[in-house]
Amino acid sequence: MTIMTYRQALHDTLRAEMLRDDNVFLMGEEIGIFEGSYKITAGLLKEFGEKRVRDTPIAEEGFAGAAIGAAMLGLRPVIEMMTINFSMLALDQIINHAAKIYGMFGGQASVPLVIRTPGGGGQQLGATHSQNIELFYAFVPGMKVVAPSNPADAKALLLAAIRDDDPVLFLENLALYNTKGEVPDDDTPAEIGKAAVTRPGRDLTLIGYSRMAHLAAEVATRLAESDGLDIEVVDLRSLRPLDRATIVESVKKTHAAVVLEDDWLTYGIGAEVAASISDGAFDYLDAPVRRVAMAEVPMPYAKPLETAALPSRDDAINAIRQTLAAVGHRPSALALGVPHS
Amino acid sequence: MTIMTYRQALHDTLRAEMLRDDNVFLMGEEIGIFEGSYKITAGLLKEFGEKRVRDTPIAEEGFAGAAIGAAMLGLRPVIEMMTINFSMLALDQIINHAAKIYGMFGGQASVPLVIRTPGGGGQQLGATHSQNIELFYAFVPGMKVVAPSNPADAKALLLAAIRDDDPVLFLENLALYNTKGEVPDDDTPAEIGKAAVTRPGRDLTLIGYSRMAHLAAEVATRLAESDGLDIEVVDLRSLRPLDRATIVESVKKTHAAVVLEDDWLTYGIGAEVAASISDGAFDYLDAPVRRVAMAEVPMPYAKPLETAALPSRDDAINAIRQTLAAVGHRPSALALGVPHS
Amino acid sequence: MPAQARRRRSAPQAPDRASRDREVQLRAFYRDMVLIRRFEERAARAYTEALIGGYCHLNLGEEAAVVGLMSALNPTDYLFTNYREHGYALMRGIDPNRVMAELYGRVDGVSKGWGGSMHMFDMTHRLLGGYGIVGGQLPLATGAALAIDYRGGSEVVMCTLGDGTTAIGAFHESLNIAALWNLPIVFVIINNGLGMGTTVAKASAEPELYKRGAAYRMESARVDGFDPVATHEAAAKALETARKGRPYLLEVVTERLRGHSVVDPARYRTAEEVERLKHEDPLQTFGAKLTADGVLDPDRIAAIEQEVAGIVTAAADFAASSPHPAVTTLFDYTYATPVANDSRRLPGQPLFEPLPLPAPSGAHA
Amino acid sequence: MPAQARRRRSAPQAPDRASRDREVQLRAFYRDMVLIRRFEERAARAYTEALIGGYCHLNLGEEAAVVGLMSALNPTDYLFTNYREHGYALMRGIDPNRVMAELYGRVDGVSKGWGGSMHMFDMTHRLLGGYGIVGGQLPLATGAALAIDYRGGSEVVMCTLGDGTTAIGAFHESLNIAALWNLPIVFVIINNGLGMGTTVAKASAEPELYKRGAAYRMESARVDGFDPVATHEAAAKALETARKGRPYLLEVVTERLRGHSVVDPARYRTAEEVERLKHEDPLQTFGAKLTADGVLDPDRIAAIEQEVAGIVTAAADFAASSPHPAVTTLFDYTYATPVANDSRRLPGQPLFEPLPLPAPSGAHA
Ligand SMILES: Cc1ncc(C[n+]2csc(CCOP(=O)(O)OP(=O)(O)O)c2C)c(N)n1
Ligand SMILES: Cc1ncc(C[n+]2csc(CCOP(=O)(O)OP(=O)(O)O)c2C)c(N)n1
Ligand SMILES: [Mg+2]
Ligand SMILES: [Mg+2]
Repeated sequence: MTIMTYRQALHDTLRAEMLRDDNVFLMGEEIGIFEGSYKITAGLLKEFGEKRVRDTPIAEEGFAGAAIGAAMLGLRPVIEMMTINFSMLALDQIINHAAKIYGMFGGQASVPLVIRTPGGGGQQLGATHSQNIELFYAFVPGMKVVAPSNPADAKALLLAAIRDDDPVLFLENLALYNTKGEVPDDDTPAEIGKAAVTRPGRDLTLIGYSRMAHLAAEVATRLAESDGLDIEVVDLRSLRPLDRATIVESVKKTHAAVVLEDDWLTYGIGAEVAASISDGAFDYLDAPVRRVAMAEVPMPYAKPLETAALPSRDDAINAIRQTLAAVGHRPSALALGVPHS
Repeated sequence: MTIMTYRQALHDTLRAEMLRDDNVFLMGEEIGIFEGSYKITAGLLKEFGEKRVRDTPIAEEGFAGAAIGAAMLGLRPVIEMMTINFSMLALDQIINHAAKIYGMFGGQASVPLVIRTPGGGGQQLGATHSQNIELFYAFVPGMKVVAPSNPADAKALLLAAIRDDDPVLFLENLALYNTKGEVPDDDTPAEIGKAAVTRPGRDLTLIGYSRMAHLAAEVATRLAESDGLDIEVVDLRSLRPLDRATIVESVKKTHAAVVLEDDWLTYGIGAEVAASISDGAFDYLDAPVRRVAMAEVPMPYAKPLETAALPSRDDAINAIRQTLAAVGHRPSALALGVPHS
Repeated sequence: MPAQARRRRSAPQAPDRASRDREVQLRAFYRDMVLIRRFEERAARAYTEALIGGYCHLNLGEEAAVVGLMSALNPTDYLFTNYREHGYALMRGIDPNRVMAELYGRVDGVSKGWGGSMHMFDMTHRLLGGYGIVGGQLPLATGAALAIDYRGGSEVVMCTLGDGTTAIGAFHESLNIAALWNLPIVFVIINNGLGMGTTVAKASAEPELYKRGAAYRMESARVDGFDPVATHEAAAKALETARKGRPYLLEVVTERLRGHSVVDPARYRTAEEVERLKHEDPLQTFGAKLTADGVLDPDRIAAIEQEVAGIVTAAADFAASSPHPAVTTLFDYTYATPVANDSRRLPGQPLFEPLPLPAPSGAHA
Repeated sequence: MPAQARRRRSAPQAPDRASRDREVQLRAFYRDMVLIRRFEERAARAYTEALIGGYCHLNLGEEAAVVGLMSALNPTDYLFTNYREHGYALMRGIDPNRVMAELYGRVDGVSKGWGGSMHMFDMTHRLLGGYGIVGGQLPLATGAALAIDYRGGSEVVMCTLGDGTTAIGAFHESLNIAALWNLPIVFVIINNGLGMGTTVAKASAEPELYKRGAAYRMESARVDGFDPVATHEAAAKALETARKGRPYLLEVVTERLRGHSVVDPARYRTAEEVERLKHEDPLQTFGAKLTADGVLDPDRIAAIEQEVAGIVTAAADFAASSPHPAVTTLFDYTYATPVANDSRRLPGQPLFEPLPLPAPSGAHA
């Protein structure tokens, strides 16, 4: 075990995989000389040279497609989309090509491609740079989508993604890059398609992924202290495939669920999670599944507006208390009425 | 009232709006000389000339963006994306620009744009040409998305879309173009954001949009005869905004719901519908909301595989019977075991 | 196998042998053009008989272009095309039976019936796909060239595209990247004068399409696509240049004799145009020339037609008798690496445990 | 208002008056360059003081280019830019107070605080937006030109973009459409030599970017962006051509004196480069030239600096005292046409009727 940041875990894993397999190489905008917009690839150009760490022109569709074509011939490109917002310009190559080639040609060529990209918000980047559109990829058969919430998962899921023969959208998060955690030293890949119960509990199931799984853990700990609540936290980790079994199993035990997500509520990732719970745990659920998500507006630049539009810790706490109140669970008096942020 | 096809209703409405307002003009690939891939714009080039009916190069991003820019200056472009699959190439212009410009600039410029495009499947067009990705637009604040299921709505919703000052994704369907229905002669626009109860009933709420609302009506009629069932049909008509009130109201009355959709199940449009029902009608629902959707695979070309992957009338019928059985409703003996298609 | 493929193996020759070989090659070109022509005509018929579905785009009028280009490739070179690729598949040496079976959507098709007319793929013959999204193949082909370069290989990628495709962003991004990185790739514009119904003049501000290479300092040229020999030579030069790491843009000027796809009556064409096309047929032109030069004669032509008719009929019979894919295979090609919780649900199946009534059969997640 | 704006109104003059007017114009150019320089320096400071957030890209080094280009526009012409647009906003005549207020995210900002540094917009001054998505402004600007053409107007659209942006698909699609349809638009490449850290040589296979106009038969030219007069003249010629319905591609060669954005230390720059840039500063160069020519002198320069310092300080004070947007306005700009069932829910609010516990305030769908 070593304690390191989410950023460090990504950097070290990329480096280790490049050392392990000559077919692994990196492509993206400003990942070389500039060392990456968020410095994940810092130092790798110097170490591996331009062949393995390729700065591309600003041409998302072109370089993503080039990575797909290279993957069809057996290379294992790991590309960086500077932020997930810009991946929209490569959507045709990713969805109409990377996700289709294996099936459309009857299984003759696979596309071992990893697309690393950060989602996020809360940095005052405005309407076009603050979107969380992992849904676009999670919706598409042929894609795999993973979303680590901590440094250990960042390593284990990146290992799995690079060694997988299908296109994997690897969702990172601007707000997580500097977060720290223990990371195992061995190279055991995680299993794509599996969620994790990161905290066992009996009162309510709190579900999240990426930054929101991180927040969920924090909120659960806090409510254990403040309200003596025993909350189970499920970190989805994989958005496609979605691990319904683990989610439903948990809710069958807790009888209540709250979903935290960084994207917009209507049609967001949480919609499928809530629908699946309401179906699979129909006879166990004591209150509606509550979703806490981003306000449905083009994200404003002004700080107070952005803050109001983003789901906060207090929003999560209120949602949990309201849900527990609805199922008849008694929160400690002390806990009532956390002001709305 | 006049009986006409869905295609005719679209054609006549485009023509009428162009005659009414000089600012309305059409752009798209092959809409002029070729008269449109699906002939919606047949004859309009001859009547209005190249200025009002503009054939574009094959450049979805370029011409969609040009339409947005023209709309910013007050024109009212109605563009055709040959199929919704190709709209992915224009996604950046539509989502990062058309849907953002009004908010991002503090309400200084609106984008009165209509994007007409057919979804569909079942034509053996293969993996890249058989997708239903209306979700990508329905998910985005700033967009409006409508999906008429019959000629009358095609007219009324197109009128509303053209006269609306926001970008509207107007979803058509390959399988509906030749369907016929009564169309009112007056020019009353529909109200965007409202669903319609197209058939009242007490036993179960059957929900769909576009082709699936059409199928829902057919199935409801059929089951009334075969099983003596009294099914209420809700046609969503608008995917963004989504009319939760009408849906939930219906389920509070029927206590059961089945959603029919042409897109993939996981994260599909039905997920939000099911989640909203499970929340808003929590105390009324007697069985889980059942979703009937496309199999989650890249659509194969071979007919038997495509047929198996697409939701059929029998799938809908079985889902309804199974749901009613779960709520304890007694279907007539005669009705059991419709073979699976 | 395409007749010209045999030619490739012939060793350096004495002058007299050489001129005989040349005649053999010319006849081979003609024979291959006939094969494409008759194959496409048969496909059109099968489509009207509802044995083929979806979109079906034919190479009618482009036979000389296809033959000239494909004969210049090494067997180890890679090919990416658009959706109008039946003739290319045949010329890469893929068994006509398997090409026809793909059109019929059968298990013996080159793409096992999953791709159809627009999506033929065969790794052994290095046809890396027909693609239905306009321009979609360009970034992919560029990436294949990148992989060759990455491994220091000597293969070249050829990527064909239509005239209408030069207007799309992927064209620009791909040519810029290929030139910037000196990749071994030849982009070939098959200029048949039309998108669907839109002319080059109405789609491209620079109608001399090959000149667009200048924006990338990419060597480029234009050649007569009705002349298989000229096309072959232009392609050979382009491939040689690309093999040295200098990408190349080749424009092949040809005609589309029928509609955009089998179902398009092409009403947008003027009477004069239709009339003109009657006399502009590469097969007729080239056949007449070879006959005049004494390379072909009515007997030889008859023999070729007979051989080809046999191949095409056999292909149709083979396709018709090949089985349809079984529904049980529906979930076989979503992922190359099996994954936990993959959805393998038919539309009629519930998300969770089936309810009392008879539930549909099939896999279950 | 920018000093050069005043000049625009001067009527035809007698020779002596003319030369005096010329001096006035040159001083006006210099003064406007100083205004941009000091405004950007103040913005950088405010960013470090956390009064400005998000991304903040400055025009430092591009002052001559901005002044030369903007002085050539008619007030009725339209401008689209990328996200590096503070100077352009000032030169279009937008009150510096409102530009700075936008950077601060306040209600008096040009975009009411919704856009920030990257997204300035003002319809009256015909700045139709800074855009944060690379290349995003090109199709929009092309469409604005289409609208002018549609209405038979005499305005022209100017659309600026960076050197790195010439690699993206939207560049190709937009220039092709503009040239094909003869739209009144001038595309201006601000070539400051770098994307973020990527040089033109590493991003473009044709490093002489203006030559890319050839792919669209579009007239094009390159000009020295350190010389506001030369830039003004080149822009005037381009606009005149575009006004006749012939789109134009102008490349303005300049430098980016600091990092890509305020937070970029630009470590990727070589020591020599950093050294060179110390002596390549358009403000110094142009100021020295005007001084040598007797158009400027220390007193005049001091006066200009003083005037500008007053403007910039006032702008910062105004911005700081302008109110933050109220949270109650969060749902005001999702749609221009109000619509039924629009979601106006804060993250803490439930989808349906609030539950017993104290529910958050705010709108409710
Ligand atoms: C991105 C995209 N846009 C539009 C289409 C519809 N479409 C199919 S073929 C075609 C015309 C292509 O013309 P060209 O590139 O000249 O190729 P040709 O058909 O002549 O071989 C169009 C517009 C598509 N398949 N993909
Ligand atoms: C589509 C897209 N890709 C990537 C980015 C990230 N990005 C912002 S600015 C920039 C460099 C642009 O360089 P250039 O066009 O030369 O403009 P300059 O910043 O020099 O003015 C990049 C890559 C973006 N904003 N949009
Ligand atoms: Mg063509
Ligand atoms: Mg630059």
